[in-house]
Amino acid sequence: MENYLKEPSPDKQITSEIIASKVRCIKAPYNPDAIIFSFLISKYANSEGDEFALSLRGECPIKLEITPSGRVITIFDKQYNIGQTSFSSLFPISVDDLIPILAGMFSSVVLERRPLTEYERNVVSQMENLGVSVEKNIKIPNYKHLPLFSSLTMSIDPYIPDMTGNREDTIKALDELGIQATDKLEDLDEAKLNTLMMRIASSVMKVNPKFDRTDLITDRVYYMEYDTLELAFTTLYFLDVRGIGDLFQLVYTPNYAETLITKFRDDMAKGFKINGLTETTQYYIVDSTLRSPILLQLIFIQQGRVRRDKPIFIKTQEGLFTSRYFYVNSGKEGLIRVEDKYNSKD
Amino acid sequence: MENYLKEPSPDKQITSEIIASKVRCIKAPYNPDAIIFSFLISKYANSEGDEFALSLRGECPIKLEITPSGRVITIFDKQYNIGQTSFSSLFPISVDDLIPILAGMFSSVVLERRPLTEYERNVVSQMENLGVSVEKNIKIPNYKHLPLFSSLTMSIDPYIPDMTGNREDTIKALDELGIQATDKLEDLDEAKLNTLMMRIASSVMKVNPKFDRTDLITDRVYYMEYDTLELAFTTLYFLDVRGIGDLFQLVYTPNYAETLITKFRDDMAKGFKINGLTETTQYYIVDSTLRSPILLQLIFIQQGRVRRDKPIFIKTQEGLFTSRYFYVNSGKEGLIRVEDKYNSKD
Amino acid sequence: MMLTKKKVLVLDDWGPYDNGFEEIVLSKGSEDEVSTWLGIVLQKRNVVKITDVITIDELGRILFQEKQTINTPASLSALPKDFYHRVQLLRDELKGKNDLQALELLRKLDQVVNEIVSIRIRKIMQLAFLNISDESLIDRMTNEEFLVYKTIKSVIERGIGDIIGS
Amino acid sequence: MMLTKKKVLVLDDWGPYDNGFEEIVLSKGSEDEVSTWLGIVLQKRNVVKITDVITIDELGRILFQEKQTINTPASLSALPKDFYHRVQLLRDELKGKNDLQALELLRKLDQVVNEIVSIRIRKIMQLAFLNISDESLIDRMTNEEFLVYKTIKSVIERGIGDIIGS
Amino acid sequence: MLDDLVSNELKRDNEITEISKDTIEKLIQALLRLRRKYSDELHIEELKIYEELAESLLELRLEKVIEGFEPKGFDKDILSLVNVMKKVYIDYVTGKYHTYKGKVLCLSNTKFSLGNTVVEQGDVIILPLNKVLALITTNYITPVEVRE
Amino acid sequence: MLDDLVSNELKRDNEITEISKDTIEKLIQALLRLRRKYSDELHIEELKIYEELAESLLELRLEKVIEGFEPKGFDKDILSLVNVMKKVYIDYVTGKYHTYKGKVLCLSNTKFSLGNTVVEQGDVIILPLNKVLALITTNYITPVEVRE
Repeated sequence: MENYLKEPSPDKQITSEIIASKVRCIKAPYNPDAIIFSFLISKYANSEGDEFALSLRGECPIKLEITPSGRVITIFDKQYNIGQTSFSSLFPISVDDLIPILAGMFSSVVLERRPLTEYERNVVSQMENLGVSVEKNIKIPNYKHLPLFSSLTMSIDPYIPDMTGNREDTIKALDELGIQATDKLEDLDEAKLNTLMMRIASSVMKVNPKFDRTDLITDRVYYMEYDTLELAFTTLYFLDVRGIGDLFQLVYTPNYAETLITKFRDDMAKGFKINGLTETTQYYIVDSTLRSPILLQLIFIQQGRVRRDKPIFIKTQEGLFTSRYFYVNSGKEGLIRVEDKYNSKD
Repeated sequence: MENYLKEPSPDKQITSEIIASKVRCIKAPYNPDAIIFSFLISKYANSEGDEFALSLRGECPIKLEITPSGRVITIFDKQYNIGQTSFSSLFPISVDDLIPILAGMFSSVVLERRPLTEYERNVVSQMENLGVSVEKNIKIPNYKHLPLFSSLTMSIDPYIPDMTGNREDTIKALDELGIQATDKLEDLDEAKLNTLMMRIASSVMKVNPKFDRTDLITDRVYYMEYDTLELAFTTLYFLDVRGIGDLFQLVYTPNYAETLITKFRDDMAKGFKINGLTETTQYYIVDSTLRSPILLQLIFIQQGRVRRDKPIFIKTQEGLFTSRYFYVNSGKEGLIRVEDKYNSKD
Repeated sequence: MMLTKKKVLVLDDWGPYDNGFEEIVLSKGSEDEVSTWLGIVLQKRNVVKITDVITIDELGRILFQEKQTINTPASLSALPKDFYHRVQLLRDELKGKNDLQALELLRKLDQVVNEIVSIRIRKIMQLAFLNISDESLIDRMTNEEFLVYKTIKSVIERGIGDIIGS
Repeated sequence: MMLTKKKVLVLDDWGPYDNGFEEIVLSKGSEDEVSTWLGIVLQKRNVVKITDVITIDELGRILFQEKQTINTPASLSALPKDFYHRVQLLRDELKGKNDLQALELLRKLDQVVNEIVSIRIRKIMQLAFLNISDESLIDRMTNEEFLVYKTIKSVIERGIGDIIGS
Repeated sequence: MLDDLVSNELKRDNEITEISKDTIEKLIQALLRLRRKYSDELHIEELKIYEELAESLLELRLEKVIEGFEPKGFDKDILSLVNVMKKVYIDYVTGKYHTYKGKVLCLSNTKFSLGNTVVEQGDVIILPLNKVLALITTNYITPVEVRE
Repeated sequence: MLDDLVSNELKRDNEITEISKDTIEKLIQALLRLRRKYSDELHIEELKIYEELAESLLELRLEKVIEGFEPKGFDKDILSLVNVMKKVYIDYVTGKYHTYKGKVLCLSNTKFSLGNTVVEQGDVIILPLNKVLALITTNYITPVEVRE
C-alpha cells in the first residue's frame, strides 16, 4: 500500500471561500463525491430565487478536478491540492449534512478502494460527538442491522463469488457452517465467526488470489442506522442506474437516504448474475443482470481483470447500456443505451 | 470624384443564397442600409414560430461588412465584394419591398454622399416598370409635393445656412425673390427658378466654398408620393433618434413610410439651430436643437469640419447625447445619454 | 362598449381627429355619431351632447313592463346591450347638475333602476336554472345580464350537473 | 374530498400499504377508517365495505325537510360537505347490483335527489342574490353548493354591482 | 372592432373563439401607428380604452383555457402556456421533480447563459420554479423526474 | 391535506390563500418518496388523486389571479407569470411593440443562445410572441416599444 503520510492536509476554509465567492456554479467531474460536494455548496451558496449550475461540460471559475496526483480545487486563480482526501470531507460538519458528507466521503473511499486519509480519519473522529461510531470489523454491508445472508449477498467489495448477488447459495453456505440465515453477526460466537471469516476469505481468494483474511477487517463507520459502506454502495448504485437526481435529494433532504437504502436492499435481494466479460479496444462488455457499470467495474477491479479508464458496457436483451459515469457527454442521466461499434459492424 | 467604372458588379443571387442557407441570423454593422437589408432577409428567411437574430455584437455565419475598400458579404466561407453598391439594392425587386429597398439604397447614397453605382442605376431603371421615376432636378426634399419653403427648411445636404431648419428666414428669403412661400417648384417660371438656384448656391458656398451650382442638380428618384431623398433623411433621422424599431416596421409594413415621413416633416417644421461645434480627442460636441447626430455629421462633413470616424455628441440641457450609430456597444436604441469625459473631470 | 357609436349633437366645431381608423371632423350644429368614449370626453368639454340617452320616463315604462310579468321569467323585456351604461350616463348628467330638482330625479332614478335590476336578475337566474337558452331571450339581455346568465348556467352544470339526472 | 376519511368494515386482511404519510394495515372483521379513494378501490376488491353511506330513507327525510321550508331560503338543512359524493357511492352500489329491485331503488333515488337539488339550488340562488353570507348558512352547504353560491354572488357583484345602488 | 371580439368571446361559452391573425394584425398595425404619431391626452385616453378591452379579451380567453377548452386563434401559443403551467405545477406539487423548497433540479438541453455562467447541453442546473416554467417553454431545460 | 388546501381556496373568495412553503414542502417530499418507492397500480391511483387536487388548486388560484387578486404563497412567482402574460398580451394587441404577424422586435439583455446563434447583449432579435413572454420572464430580452 502506498504511503499516505505525505498527503497534503487540506483546510476547511476552502468551503467557506467557495461559498463566500458568490459564484453560482461549480465545474465538476461526474463523480459521486464531487457531485455531492457541489450540491452541498449549492445548498448554502444558492439563495432564494437564484439559480446554480453544476457544470459537467461547461466552464466555471470554481473547479473540482481528480488528477492522477490527487484532487485539485480551483477558486478563480488559486489552486488547492488536497491529495487523496475526498471533496465532501472538506464540508463543515453539522447534523444537517452528516449523511451527505459521509455518503460523499465513503463513495470516494469505496470507489477508489483506499483507506481513509489522515484528514478523513480526523473528520470522522470529530463526527463522533454527533453520534458517528467507528469500529474495526468485517467489511460486509450493515452487519449490525441486517441478517447475515442479506449482508453477504450485498457484498460488492470484497466480491464473494458464491454469495454476492445470490441469496439461495448464501443461505446454503451459512447452513453448512451451522449458522442460521437470519442470524446477525452479533449472534455468532467466536468459533462460528472464525469459520465464517475463513469461508469468506477462501471464497474471495478463488477470484482474487492476493486477498488475505486480514483484508476482511477494516474501520467500519456507522451513524444511527446507517452503515457508511452500505450508504456508499447505495450512492454508487443509484448514481449509476438513476443519475444525479437521487444524490441531489440525498444532499438536500438527508432522510432520503432511508428511501434509497430500502430500494437498494430490495434491488439486491432480487439477486444478480455475472455471466462474462469481453474486452474491445474501446470498452468492456459485461453480460450481467446487475445493471450498475460502476459496481461491475468495482467487482472486476478486485480480480485485476479491468482497467479503471476503460468504460464498462452492460449487455442486456435490449442492447448495450452504460451510465453517465462512463459517458459524461451523453447529457443523459441513468442508464444510457449505447451502440456496440464492433458487433454492429458485422 | 472617384472612378466607379471598376466597381464589381454584384449578383442578385447573393440574396437567394442567403435565404436558402436557412441561417437564422445576420451579423451586420449598425448602418441603415445594412439593417434594412438584414430585416428584408429576415422577412423571407424567417418562417412562423422561428426566431431571427440581427447580430450587432455577436457572431454569425452570414456577415455584412463595410470596409474602406467597399462592402463585403460573407456566407459561410464564401466572400462577395460588392464595392460601393448598397446591400439593399441586391434584394429582388417586388412591389412589396420597393419602399424599404429604396430607403436602404438612398440611405447609403445620402449618408456616403456618393452618386448611384452603375449597379444601383440599373436597379432603379428596372424599377421604372413598377412606377419609379427618375429625373434630373434640384436636390431638395420632395419639391414635387411640398411647398418650397418646406422643402428648403428640410434640406440637410446641401445644408443651406439661412434656410435649413429655419422656416421664417426661408419664407423671408423666398419673399425677397418674389416667390410665395406656398409655391411649389413647378409653379416657378424659368427666371425665378434660376434666381432661386443662384440664391441657394451662394448661401451654401458661405460654409462650403467648394460647392458649385451644378452640384444642386442630381438624379432625383420618386416612387408614388415618395421622394427617395426625403425618405433617406427620414430613415437616417429616425434610426438616430428612435432606433431600429422604425426600420423594422418600414421593412415589414412599408406603408409605415407614410407615418414616418409625416412625423419627420412635423419635427423639421419645428425648426432647429446649430450653435457650435467643439472637438475633443475622442468626439465632437455639437450644441444644437437638431437631435440627430447622423444628420449633424452630414451637415458638418459638407463643410469639411468633422471626420467620419469620430462620434458626434449633442449638448442639451439634460446632458450629452449620442445615438447607437456612434456607440453600437451601448446596447440601447435611440438617443443615449453619454458622459462627457473631459468636462466632467472638472 | 366604449367603442359603440353614440348619436351626438355637435355644439362646436371640432377636429380633425385621427382615431387610427378614420379621421373625425365635427361641424357645429350637425348631428353625428362618435364612439361612446369620445362622446363622453367631448360632452365634458361641451363640444357635443350625447342624444341617444335614456330618460327616467323610459325607465318607468320598463319597470312597469317587468312588474306586470314578474313571475314569467321568459317574458323578459328587451333592453339595449348597453342599457346599464346608458343609465350610468344619465346618472352622471344628473349628478353634474347639482341642483335640488336633479338630486330628486337622481334618487328616483336609483330606485327605479334597482327595482328593474332586481326583477330582471331573478328572471335571469330562473332562466339559467331551468337551462333555457333561447336565442331570442338572450338577445333581450344586456351584456352584464348575459354574463350573469351564462355564469350561473355554467356553475350549475359544472357543480352538480353530473349528479342530478345522469 | 377523495382524501376524506370514510368508515369501513374490513372484510379481509390487507396491507401494509404506505400512503406516503402513514402505513395502513387492515385486519379482517375490524372497523376502520380509510381515505375515500382507497375505500372505493378496496370495496371493489371486496376488501372493505364503506359503512358511512347515505340511505334512501335518509334522502327521503332530507327532501321532506326541504319541502316544508321551500319558500324560506335561510332554512337550508345541513348536509355533509361530501353529500353528493355519498349519493354517488349509493348510486354506484345500486347500479352494481343489477337486479330489478335495485333498479327500482335507483329510479327512486334519482327522483328524490333531483328534487332535493332543485329546491336547494333555488334557495341558494336566493341567498346569493340577497347577498346573505351568514357563516352558519354556508356551513350547511355541500362543497358543490358553496361553489354555486359563491359564483352567483360574485357574478352579480361583478356584473352589475356598480350600477345598482352606489 | 376589439369590442366585438370581446362580446363574441363572452357569448360563445363553450369554446375559445377563433380570432384570425389577419383580424388582429389590422388592429395592431392601426394602433401601432396611432402610438407612433400621437401622445396627446385624447389619444392616450383612446389607447386606454383599447388596453382595457385587450385585458378583458385575455381574461375571458384565459378562463376558458383554465376550464379546459382548446386554445386557438392568433394567441394560441401564448394561451397554451397556461397548459404548460398546469403540467409543471401539478408535477411539482405532486413530487415528480427532484426538488427542495421551491428549487428544482434540471438538465440543460442546450448551450445558454444563466446569470454569469454559460451552461452546456447536459449540465445540471438548480432553478427556482418560475424559471423552470419559462425555460421549459423555450425548451432550454428539462426537469429531472422522480421515477421508481 | 391537499384537499384541505383546495377547500380553503374555494371558500376564501376574495383573496388567494397564503399556502406556506413549509406546508407544500412536506407534501412534496412525501409524494416524491412515494413516487421513488412504488409504481404499483394502487400507488399510481393514489398519485392521480393528488394530481387532480393539484390541478384544482391551480385552477382556483389562477382564476383569482386573473380577477386581479394579488398572488401570494409558495407559488407566488409562478402565479405572477399570469400578470406578466397580461402585460405582454395587452401591449402586443394594442400596438405597443414593433411587430408583424405574431413576430416581435426585441433587444437582448444578455448573452444567450437562440437556436444555433449565440446572441450578445444589445443584439436585435425577432421572436414569436410566446417566446417573447418566456424570455421576458427570464429577463433575457426586452421588446422594442413604439413611442411617439
